[in-house]
Amino acid sequence: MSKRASLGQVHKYSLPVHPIEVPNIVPHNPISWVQFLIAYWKGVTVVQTTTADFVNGQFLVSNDEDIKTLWKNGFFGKGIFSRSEATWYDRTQKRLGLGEFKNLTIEEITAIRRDERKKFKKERAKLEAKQAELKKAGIVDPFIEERLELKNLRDKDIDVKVERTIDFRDDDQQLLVDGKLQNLETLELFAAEAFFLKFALNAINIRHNDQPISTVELFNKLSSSKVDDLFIMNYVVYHHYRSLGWCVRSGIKFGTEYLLYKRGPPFHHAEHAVIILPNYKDEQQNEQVAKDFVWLSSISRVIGGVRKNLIIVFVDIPTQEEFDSCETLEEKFKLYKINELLYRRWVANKNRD
Amino acid sequence: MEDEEALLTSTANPDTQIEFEDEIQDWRNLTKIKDTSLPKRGEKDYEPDGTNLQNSVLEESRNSMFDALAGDRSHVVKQHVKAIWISSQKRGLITKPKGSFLQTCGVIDSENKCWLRPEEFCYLAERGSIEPWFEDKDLAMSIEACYAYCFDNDDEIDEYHVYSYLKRHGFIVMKNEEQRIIPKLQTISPMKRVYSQLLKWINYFTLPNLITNLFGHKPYPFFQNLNFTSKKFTSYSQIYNSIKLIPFRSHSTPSTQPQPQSSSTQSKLIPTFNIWKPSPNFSKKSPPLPNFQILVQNVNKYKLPTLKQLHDLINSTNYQNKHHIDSDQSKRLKNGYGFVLIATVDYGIINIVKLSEADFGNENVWYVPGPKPQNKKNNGKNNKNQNNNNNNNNKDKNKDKKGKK
Amino acid sequence: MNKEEGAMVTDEKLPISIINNKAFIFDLNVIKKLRFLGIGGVLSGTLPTAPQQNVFLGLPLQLMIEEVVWLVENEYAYLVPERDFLNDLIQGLNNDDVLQIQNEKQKLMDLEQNEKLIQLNDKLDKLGKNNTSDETKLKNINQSLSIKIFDNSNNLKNSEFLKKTILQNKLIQKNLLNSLNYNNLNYKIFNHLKLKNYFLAPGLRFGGKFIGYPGDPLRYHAHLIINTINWNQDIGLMNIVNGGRLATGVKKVWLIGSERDDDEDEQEDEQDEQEEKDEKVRCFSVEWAGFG
Amino acid sequence: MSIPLVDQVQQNLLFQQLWTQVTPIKLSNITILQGFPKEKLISDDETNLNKEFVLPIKLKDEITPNMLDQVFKELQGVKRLVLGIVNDDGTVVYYIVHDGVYKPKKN
Repeated sequence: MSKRASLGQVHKYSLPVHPIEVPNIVPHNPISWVQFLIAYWKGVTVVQTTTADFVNGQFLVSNDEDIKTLWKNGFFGKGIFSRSEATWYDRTQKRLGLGEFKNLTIEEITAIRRDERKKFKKERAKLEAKQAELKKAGIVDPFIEERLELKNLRDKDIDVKVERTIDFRDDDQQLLVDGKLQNLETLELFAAEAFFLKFALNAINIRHNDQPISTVELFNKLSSSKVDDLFIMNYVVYHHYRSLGWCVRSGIKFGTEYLLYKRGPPFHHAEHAVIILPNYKDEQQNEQVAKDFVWLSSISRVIGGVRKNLIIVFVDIPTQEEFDSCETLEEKFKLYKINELLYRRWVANKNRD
Repeated sequence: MEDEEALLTSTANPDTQIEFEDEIQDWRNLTKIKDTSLPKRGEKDYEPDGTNLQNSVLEESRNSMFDALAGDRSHVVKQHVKAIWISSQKRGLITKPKGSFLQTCGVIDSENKCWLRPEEFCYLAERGSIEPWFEDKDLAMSIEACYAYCFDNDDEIDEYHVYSYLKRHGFIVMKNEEQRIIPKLQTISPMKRVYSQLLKWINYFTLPNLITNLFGHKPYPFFQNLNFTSKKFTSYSQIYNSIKLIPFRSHSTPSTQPQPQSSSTQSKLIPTFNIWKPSPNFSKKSPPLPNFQILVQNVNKYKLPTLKQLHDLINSTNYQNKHHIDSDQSKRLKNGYGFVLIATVDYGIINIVKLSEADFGNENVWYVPGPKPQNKKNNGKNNKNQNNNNNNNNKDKNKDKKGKK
Repeated sequence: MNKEEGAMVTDEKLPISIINNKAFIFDLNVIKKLRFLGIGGVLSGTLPTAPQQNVFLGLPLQLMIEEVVWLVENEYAYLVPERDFLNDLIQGLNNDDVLQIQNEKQKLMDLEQNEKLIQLNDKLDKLGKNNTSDETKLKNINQSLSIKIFDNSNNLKNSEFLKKTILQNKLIQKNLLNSLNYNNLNYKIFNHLKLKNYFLAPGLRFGGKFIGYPGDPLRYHAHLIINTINWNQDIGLMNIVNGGRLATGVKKVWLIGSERDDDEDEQEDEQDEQEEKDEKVRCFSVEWAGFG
Repeated sequence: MSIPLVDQVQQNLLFQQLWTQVTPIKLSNITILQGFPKEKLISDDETNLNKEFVLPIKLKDEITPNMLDQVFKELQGVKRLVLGIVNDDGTVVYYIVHDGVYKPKKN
């Protein structure tokens, strides 16, 4: 309970831009009006600016404070050695038996669950081997009871209690300097994330070859000037969902472009997965790039398997002339329009009554 | 649980995600299906292991299948219905119509003769309810002959498979012969519109807003040069609204950017069938709006239609509750608005998908902290409620009310 | 292997009905023989004895194009242009033939009538209530006789003869096969896996071109989700991610089937053409590594 | 600061996936990695820990059957390869590619 509250406190802000905190106004209480006005006049919209290096096509944030800021304020970036939040340092401390015992990280809990599942599978394999033997002798299925038990074992929530074991490999020697663990982990932003922080929020400084880089320069590095450039398509979609309040993260694990979280990963599961397709003005061009149903069926199976909603975002692609005639990036982006379709398997049995 | 965990556990047991019909079933279970309850998924083996037991079980399964396939296709003399295939009309003709299937199949003309569409004719013959006859020979047709004569092209055969698939599921299915586009009705009822306008005004005059408005704050920023610090944002809704930039297709103003008429000969797609849920009071003469409309597409021949085609297709649909809008935000996001079904067919294997128009652009989901909690324990709960309220229908209500002083 | 199997398959070529470029089997005996050849097809008709469900379906059986090509190339089957064949068959019937068909039908009904009468008498005798005349009983029995609808037209005169003519007409056979317009790579991969004793089925439901079973799908779970990709075509890493996820989740592998494009191999002597061709097929099996 | 593709996957294997003895090998056109995983890659394997080969590749890169064939040709006798697919958010996902038709794991 208190953990939940504190999580809410840590992630109070959903962008690295914070509104001015003003007190509530009670209409019949003039003092509240005054308080409001004072807070308003004194207040400043806070922008928490961080710094990233743009090297070899990667956006890396190495300053610990910046990493924390980006994660706390809207879940930007991903630890390069972690599933999402940069937790490698803590994890490794624990693994190497350094530092204090802290809460388990997601990665550790997952590892334990997987171990348990493996044990179960081993038992099942044994059982099946036994069964096969008997089958050769012509005896059928004497193990229904045991199998049921196994099923229970599988269905039961796997209890996550751990005793600490230290795992020190030769390869870990290089991590230690004077017996202290070096933090090798940096935070990586994907291109649309970095560009959003720069272009839409102006909350990040991006260095390229140790020199600060402007928004336009960055844009030119990330995109070809072609109107159906993948970066542009991905960016406008990213911007669209971010500006509606979604926490947008990569969907690569499920073979999609993005996953949409309400608030952020620790609060909700991602309910929606996004794939992006172009919609040209020329129908013939659209027919040429049309996807086949089998491809969609495969994606929808994976997404349906994790009970997520699949959104196909068709991005209207302007003509090259329209695009080139725009002076500002803002105008250019406004030429792209988002069209959303939901794609879901329809099961006849479940729609009859 | 983490997403990945969800994947692992949900797929550890493939049964949970694969529908029963998807898998090839053990025909020894067919007898169970006749007792109305679905049989349990038969235990299958990993691979052939060369044991006699396995071979004999396989043989048993095959024989059950062959026996079932050998079952008679027939009806009794008392219920005899003869239907003649009239090639020139592409219709089956029943001169003395009778039978319960008439409730949902065929059209009765002024002479009280019943005309069956090809898929109806073939389906009724296949399930043994009518005896199909040749027109110019005094001879009954076989199922083989029905297939050969009823369908003029490969698409019609795929459509037939979808028709009978849905019929077997108990749906009432009719060809969607309405070749014109049904004009789209107003999506928002007038009352609703007045109401939402009203809310907008009410919100405009809520005090914090009034003040920020008076101080001339314009929510639209200049991108690139944007400097939030020079703006007085007092809530996240202002910040988010200020970064809204990308246009989106909204369900309430769905007109797409004008697309030049393409020279492509691609024909307009129209739903193939209308589908009704089973109903004992169904009147085929004056049917209500269907529950669903479905387009049939062969996956080896057709690709996903273009966006324009899909929009046109969805616009052309007309079915019950088309304009129903969920009051709950998360349901709206998941279910979308207008939809069409597409039956994708791969050699008679049918996979139906629902394509619906979504409109995330009209829904804000940013987190709004609740009022200051009475005590810590209630914190999470309050937030939730607050969120739900906001989700209802008015985004402008999403003003942050910071509970802290 | 089953004892009957050998006898069954060597018998004679099996007819495949081609209707609008689709291939169907309307004869249960042919279906049985195909099953022993490892050709399952898709049952796609309503099962008349259980018409209100979609789990178990009935005749006709629809075949995938690759199955058809395989059967024809291996000389197990031949193609029948169904509509033309039926037109000829029916036009060729004169009034006497039609009468004869009706007589045969009547004979069947008479037999059923007799049987039912005997059954009824037995029953009534046992109950000791057999006091009505046979004529009255027949009136009722006649109402309950069954009108049968046949799967196929094999009972029509000259059906065998006509099919033989079609079988022997090489031009018809060639044209029909060409009209199926099959994709060469898909067929190569089909053939390759068939040689490895896989049973193949359409793949839509698992997001592939085919799915592959290690034996008869009635008894075994599928192992392979099969995709066909040209030698120098991009497989698409996102497709690998997606396909691998899906396949591993349902205990299968995501198979990439391709065919070498290189010309160097061409010079090699062509002793066994079939195998030579198949050696060019190259497969890769993808699964999720279980971490990362 | 700069992390080229191969280093990126190498570090990910070493420090996130906890593989050991991860070293690059140069093939004629590309560099791949070899090393030992934390646990058996395939639970049905008979030997305890096998040396595995990892091909680092960017998600947006092309991969063709021809390319896979080339890698297997150069790694004579190796029956499987791991693709280390690098996304632009720094995620590396791993997929096993078996040479030929491979039966899925029984469990």
